[in-house]
Amino acid sequence: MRFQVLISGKTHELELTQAQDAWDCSVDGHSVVIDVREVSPGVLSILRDGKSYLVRQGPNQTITVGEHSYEVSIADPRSWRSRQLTSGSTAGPQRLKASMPGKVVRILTTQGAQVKAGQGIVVIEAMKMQNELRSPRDGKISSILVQEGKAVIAGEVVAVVE
Amino acid sequence: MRFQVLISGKTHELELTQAQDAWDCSVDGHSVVIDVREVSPGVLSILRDGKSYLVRQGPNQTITVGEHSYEVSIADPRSWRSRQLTSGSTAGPQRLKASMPGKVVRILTTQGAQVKAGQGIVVIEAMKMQNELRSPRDGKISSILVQEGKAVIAGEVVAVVE
Amino acid sequence: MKMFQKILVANRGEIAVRVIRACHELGIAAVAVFSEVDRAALHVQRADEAYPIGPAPAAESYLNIERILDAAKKSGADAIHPGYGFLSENPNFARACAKAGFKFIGPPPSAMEAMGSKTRARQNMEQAGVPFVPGTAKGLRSAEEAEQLATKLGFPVMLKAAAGGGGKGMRLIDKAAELPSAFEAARSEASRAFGDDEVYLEKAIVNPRHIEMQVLADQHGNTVYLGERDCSIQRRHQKVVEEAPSPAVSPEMRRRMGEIAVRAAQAVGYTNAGTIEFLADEDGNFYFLEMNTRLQVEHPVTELITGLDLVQLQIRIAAGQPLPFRQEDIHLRGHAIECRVYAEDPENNYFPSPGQITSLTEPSGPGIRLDSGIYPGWNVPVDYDPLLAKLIGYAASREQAVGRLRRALDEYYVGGIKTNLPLFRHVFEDADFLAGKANTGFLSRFASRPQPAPPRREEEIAVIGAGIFQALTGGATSSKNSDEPHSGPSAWKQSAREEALS
Amino acid sequence: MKMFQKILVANRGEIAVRVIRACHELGIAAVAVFSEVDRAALHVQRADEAYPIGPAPAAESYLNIERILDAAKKSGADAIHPGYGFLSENPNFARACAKAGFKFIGPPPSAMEAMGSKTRARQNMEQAGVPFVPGTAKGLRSAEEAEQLATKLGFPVMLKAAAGGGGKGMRLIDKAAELPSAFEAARSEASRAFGDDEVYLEKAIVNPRHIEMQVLADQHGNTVYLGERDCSIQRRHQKVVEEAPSPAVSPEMRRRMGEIAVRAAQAVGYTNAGTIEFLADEDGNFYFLEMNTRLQVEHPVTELITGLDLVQLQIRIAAGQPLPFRQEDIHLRGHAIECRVYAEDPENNYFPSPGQITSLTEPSGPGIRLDSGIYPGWNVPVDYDPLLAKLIGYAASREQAVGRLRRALDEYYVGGIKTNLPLFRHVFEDADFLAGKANTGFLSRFASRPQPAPPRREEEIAVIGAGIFQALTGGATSSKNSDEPHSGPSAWKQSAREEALS
Repeated sequence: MRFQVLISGKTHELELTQAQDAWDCSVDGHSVVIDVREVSPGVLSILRDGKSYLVRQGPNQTITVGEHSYEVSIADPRSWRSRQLTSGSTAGPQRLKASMPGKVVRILTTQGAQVKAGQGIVVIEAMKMQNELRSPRDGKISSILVQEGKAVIAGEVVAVVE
Repeated sequence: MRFQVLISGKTHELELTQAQDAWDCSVDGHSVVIDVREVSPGVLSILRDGKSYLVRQGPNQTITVGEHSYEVSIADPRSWRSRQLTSGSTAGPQRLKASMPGKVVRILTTQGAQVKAGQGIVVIEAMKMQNELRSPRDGKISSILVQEGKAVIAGEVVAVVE
Repeated sequence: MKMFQKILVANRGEIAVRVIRACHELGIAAVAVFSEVDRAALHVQRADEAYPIGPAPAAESYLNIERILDAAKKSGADAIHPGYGFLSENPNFARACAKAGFKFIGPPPSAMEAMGSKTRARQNMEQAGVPFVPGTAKGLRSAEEAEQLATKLGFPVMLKAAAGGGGKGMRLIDKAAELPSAFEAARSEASRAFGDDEVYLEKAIVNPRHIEMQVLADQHGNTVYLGERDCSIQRRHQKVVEEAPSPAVSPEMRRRMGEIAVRAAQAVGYTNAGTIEFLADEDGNFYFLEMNTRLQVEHPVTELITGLDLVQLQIRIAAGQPLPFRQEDIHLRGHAIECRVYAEDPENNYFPSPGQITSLTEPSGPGIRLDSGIYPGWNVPVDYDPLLAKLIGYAASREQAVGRLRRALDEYYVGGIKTNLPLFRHVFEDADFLAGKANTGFLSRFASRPQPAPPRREEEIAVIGAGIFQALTGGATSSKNSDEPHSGPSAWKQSAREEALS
Repeated sequence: MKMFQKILVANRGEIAVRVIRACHELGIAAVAVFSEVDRAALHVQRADEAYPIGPAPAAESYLNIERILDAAKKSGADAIHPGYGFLSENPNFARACAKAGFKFIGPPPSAMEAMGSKTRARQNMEQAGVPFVPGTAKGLRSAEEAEQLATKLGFPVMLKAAAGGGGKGMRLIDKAAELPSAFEAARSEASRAFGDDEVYLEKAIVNPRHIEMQVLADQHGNTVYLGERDCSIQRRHQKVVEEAPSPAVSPEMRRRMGEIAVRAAQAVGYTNAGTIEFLADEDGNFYFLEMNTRLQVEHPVTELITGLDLVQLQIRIAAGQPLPFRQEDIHLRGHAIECRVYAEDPENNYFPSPGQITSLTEPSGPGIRLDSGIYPGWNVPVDYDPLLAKLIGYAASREQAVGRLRRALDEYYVGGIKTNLPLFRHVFEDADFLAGKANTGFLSRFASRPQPAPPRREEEIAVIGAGIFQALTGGATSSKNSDEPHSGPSAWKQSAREEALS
C-alpha cells in the first residue's frame, strides 16, 4: 500500500506491506524496520530500534505519539491531486464560522448592515465562556444564518460578510 | 419481545417493549417502570423508583449489577423447550475435563489402566498453580486425549473413564 | 446528633462524584440529581439514587431550589451537600433546606451573608483585625484627592471601580504624572461598564501571589486552620494549578495567616469548611481578598498534606460531631500539586471543547490522585463549566511531586475532545515554576514563550501510524476539511462571575 | 556517583510498571524486556525502550540471565532493577550484572547469600541476637528425646522436617501422648517428600500473625527501619491482604522489632531495601522467619504511611547517594491496606482465570492508589503468577481506610476474566477483620462462613438487563453450556516456592 501523508505542513511518501504480524515500511524512500502490535482498538504499540512508541488514533485525523499530537491528512495518490486544488480560496464573500460548539447568545448586528473589520457580529457561549465572532474585514452583512438561542457546531457558518 | 430468563436456578418471564428512549417492561406478569440508558457499550444505567443501578454485560452470560454478578441463561420460548431436555446425563462414560485453562504438566496413568475414585489422572498448571484432575469413580481409562506440554482450555476433555 | 443516613448531592461533575465517594466511605447512601443532558453522567452512575431536576440550563436545574428540594423529599434524604459553584454560596438555599427539614452541609446562612457582600465582609474583617490592602474603600472625589492619597500610600497604586469586578475600570499607576488622565479614564470606563463612576485607590501589589488558608470549624466552638494553598497560576481569573504548601510561605507566615483566618471565621460565627483568600506580596505581607464559604475545587492538595478528608469532616461537622483533633495535632507532610483538567483547546486560544470522549486512559500509581467526572463514551455537555477532572500529585518534596505529575501526564490520554493537558507538561518544565517563583502573571507571560518542538523521530512514527490505521480500517480515504479560511479574530470574556470556580 | 541515565527493568506485570514509573519520576529512561506472550503488555507500552527476551516460559525469558544482559547491552542501560520474584533474589544474577558493567539495584550478592540459605541465615541471625522460635535446629534421634525437649519447651509443639517446606512432614502436637506416633509419621512423610527423614522440634506459635519489618540501608553505613506490615491474611501461603501499621503492634514493640531488623541487616552487610519476616504470637513475642533481600509486593502500604517512595530510594541508594533522612525523621501517619487482585475464580476454588480483559473500570479518588499491570484488551497469560493489580487504601484511621477500600471495590470492575475482588468485599465486612483480629488462619476459617445473598431487587434488575442486552444486540438467542457434569474432584498445590510472591 502507498500513501501520501501530510503532517506539520510536509508531505511524506509512505509505503506499507503487511507480512504476517510485521509491517515492512518505507518513508520517503528509506526503509524503516518496525514491530507493530494493535494493543487495543485505535492504539498501536510500535517498536523501532528498541524504542517503544504508543500511537493513538483520535477523531479528526489526529494521531498521538506518546504525549505529542499531530494533525495528519492521508490520501492515496489518486485522490491526492484533486484535493490539493481545492485549498486556499480567500477571495469573494467571507463566511464567519463558529470557532467551537456552543449556543448563540447574542446577535450584534442585522442583515444588510455595514460593518468594520473587528466589529462583533455574533456572541456564542459554551461552558460558561463567551466568544465574540468578529468581522474579518470591512463590508456588508449579506446574511445571518443563526438565531439567538440556537446551538451551533464548530465550523458552522453563522454569517456572511461581503 | 418476550424472553425466558434463567437466573439463580429460577426462570422468569420477561416482556420488553421499546418506546422511544424508554422501555416498558414486565417481569413474571407484574409491570416494572424503568428508565434505561446505555452509557457505554455493554453498560446500562437503569433507574427504578429513583434507585440507580449500573448493569454490565460480561462474557459467558454474566450480568453484573453493582457489585453482584449473576450467570444468566436467556432464551425465547421456542428454543427453550428443546434445551431443557439435554441436561443431566450422568450415566455412561465419565469425561474428565480441565477446570481451567493451562498446560498439561504430567499424565499420571496410561490408557487402559484401572483407576480408583479420587486417583490423580492428569496435572494441569496455570499461573504457577498445579491442579490435579482426579477420577470421579472406579473404572478404566478408556482414553487420554492430551499430551504433556499441551495447552488446554477450560472445559476441554482430557480423559475418559468408563 | 445522629449521623446522616442519606445525603443528596446538589451538584454535578467531578465534585458530585467526590462527595458521593465520601458518603459511601462513611456508609451513607448518596442521592444524585441530574439535568436532561446529565442522565448518563458519572455522578448518576455512582449514586445510590438519582432524580431528574429539569432541562440543561443551570437556572432551570442545578440552580432551581424548588426542584432540588423536591428530589430530596422524594428520596428521603436527611442532608444536602451543595458542592462548589451553583447554590453552594446561596444563603437562601441554605435557609430553604433548613425550612424543608434538610441539614445543609455548610456554614450558617448568616455567616454566608456576612462574607457574601464585599462591604459587609470588609467591615467584619477590619473589626477582626484582618489586614487589607492599604487604600480607600470609599469613592474619590477628584484627581487631586487621588494624588494626595497615592503619595501617602507610595507608588505604584491601583485605581479600581467601586462597583467593579473582572478588571473593568482598573488602572495601574506607576507615578503621579499618570494620575489625572488615568482617573478620568477609569471613571468613564466604570460608568460605561457598571453605570456607576465611583472609583477608589489601593496600594498596588507587585507580582502578587494568590494564597488562601483553609479553615474548619465545628459547632462546639473549635476552629482550626489546615495550612495554605498557593493558587497563583491562573488564566482569565480561573485557577489552573494549585499547590500546598506554598513555596513562598514560611512556617511563621503560615502561623500568622492561619491565626488570622481562624479569627476571621470566628468573627462571623463560621462553622464547617471555609477558605480565606489573600493576596501576598514579595515581602511576605498578605491582604484579605474574600472568604469562600464552601468547599474549594482545590481542597485535595490540603487533604494530601494533612492526611485528612475534608468532605468527610464537613459531613461530620454538619451532623454535630466535634472536630476529632486540635490545632496542635495537625502536621503538614510532603507537597501536593493539583492540575485542573479542562475541556479546552490550548492550540486554539483555550476555547471550550465539549463533545464525546471517545477514548480515555487515566493515570494512577504512587502519589497520584485523580478526581474525575468523566468516562469513555461520556458526552461532555456544552452547558456547564469545562472542568473534567483534577489530577493531583503528592510526594515527600515539591520536586518529587512535580516528577510524579510529569509521568502521570505521560500516562493520561483523553481522546475525542481537546484538553489543556499539554499546558501542564510545559508548566512543569518551566524554570520559574520549578524555582517556585510563579505569581499571578505567570500564565500570561508563559504563553508567549516558545514551546519545544516534538522530536523528529516521533513525527515519522506518526506518519507510519497514520498509514497503518488507514490500512487496518480498510484503507478508506479520508481527508480533513482545510479548504476554508479561519473565521475572523475573536475575543473571550468570562461570563457569570457568580458561577466561576475558585 | 552520578545518577543513572537509563535503567533496565528485569520483570513484568504491575511491578515492572511500578519501577518504570519511579524511573520516569526521577527523569531516568526505562527499558522493558518481554517474553513472546508479553509483547502487548502494559510494561512494554510504558517503557521508553523494550526488547524481546524469548518464549513464554519464565525459564527461557524472565529467568534467562544471558538474554536479559544482552538486552541491557543493546539498550545501553547503566543499571538493572530486578523487581520481585524471578531473578530478584538470585546472587548469581547480581554478580553477572556487576561483571557485565551494570549496577544491580539491590543488596550485595554476599548479603543475599547470607540470608538465602536457612541454616546460614539462622547462624548469622542468632549471632546478631535476633529471636528464633525456641526449639532444636538439629535433628532428633528418638521420640524419647523429642518428648523430653517438648516438656521443656511446653506444649503445644511443632515437629518439622529439616529439609522441609510447604507443610510436608509438619505435625502440631498438643500433648505428650501424641508424640511417639506423630514422630514416626512425620519422619516417614519427610523421608518420602524430601528423601531425608530428619525432623526437629519447635514451640508451636498459636494463632500466629505474619509481621514483617521494612529496612533501608545506604552504602554509607546508615540503616533505618520504616515500620511493620501485617501480612497475616493469606491463602495457600500466598498473601492476599496486607496492612501497615499492624493492629497488633504497639509503638514499643515496633521499636524493638525495628531495632532488631536493623541489627539483622547490618550483621550481613546489607544495603538497599530489605524485609525481615517475623512470626508474632498473641503476647507480642516475635520470632525470625526469613529475610527477603528485595522489594516486597506489599511495599506500597509502607510508602503510604511514611510518605516515602521505596523504589526511588532503592535507585538513589544503588547510585551511591546517602539516605536523605535519619531514623528520627521517620514519622508514621495514618493507616494503609493493600488488596492483591488475582486472576482467580472465588466461586471455583480460586482456580486461576487467565484470559482477555474485555472491559475495565478502575477506582481512583481520595486515598486510593492502584498499582496495576493490566488494561482493557490485555490477554492475561497463563504462564505467570496471577497478580493483576494492587488496590491500596490510605486514610487517617484504619476504619476510614477500610471505608475507602469498600467504595473503591464498588467502583472496580474487571470484565472477561474472574478475579478475587468479591473476596475483599466480604473480608471488609467481617467482624474479626474489622476488630483487627485476623491471624494467618483467617482466610481458611473465613471461607466456610456463609456469605450474604445479593438483594432480591438486584436480581430482578439483572433479569431485565439481560433482556435489554439481548434486545440491543439483535435478539440472537444464546445459551450457556450446562449439559455436562463437572469433572471429578481436584486438588491444588503450590508449585515452585522459589518464584512464589511474598
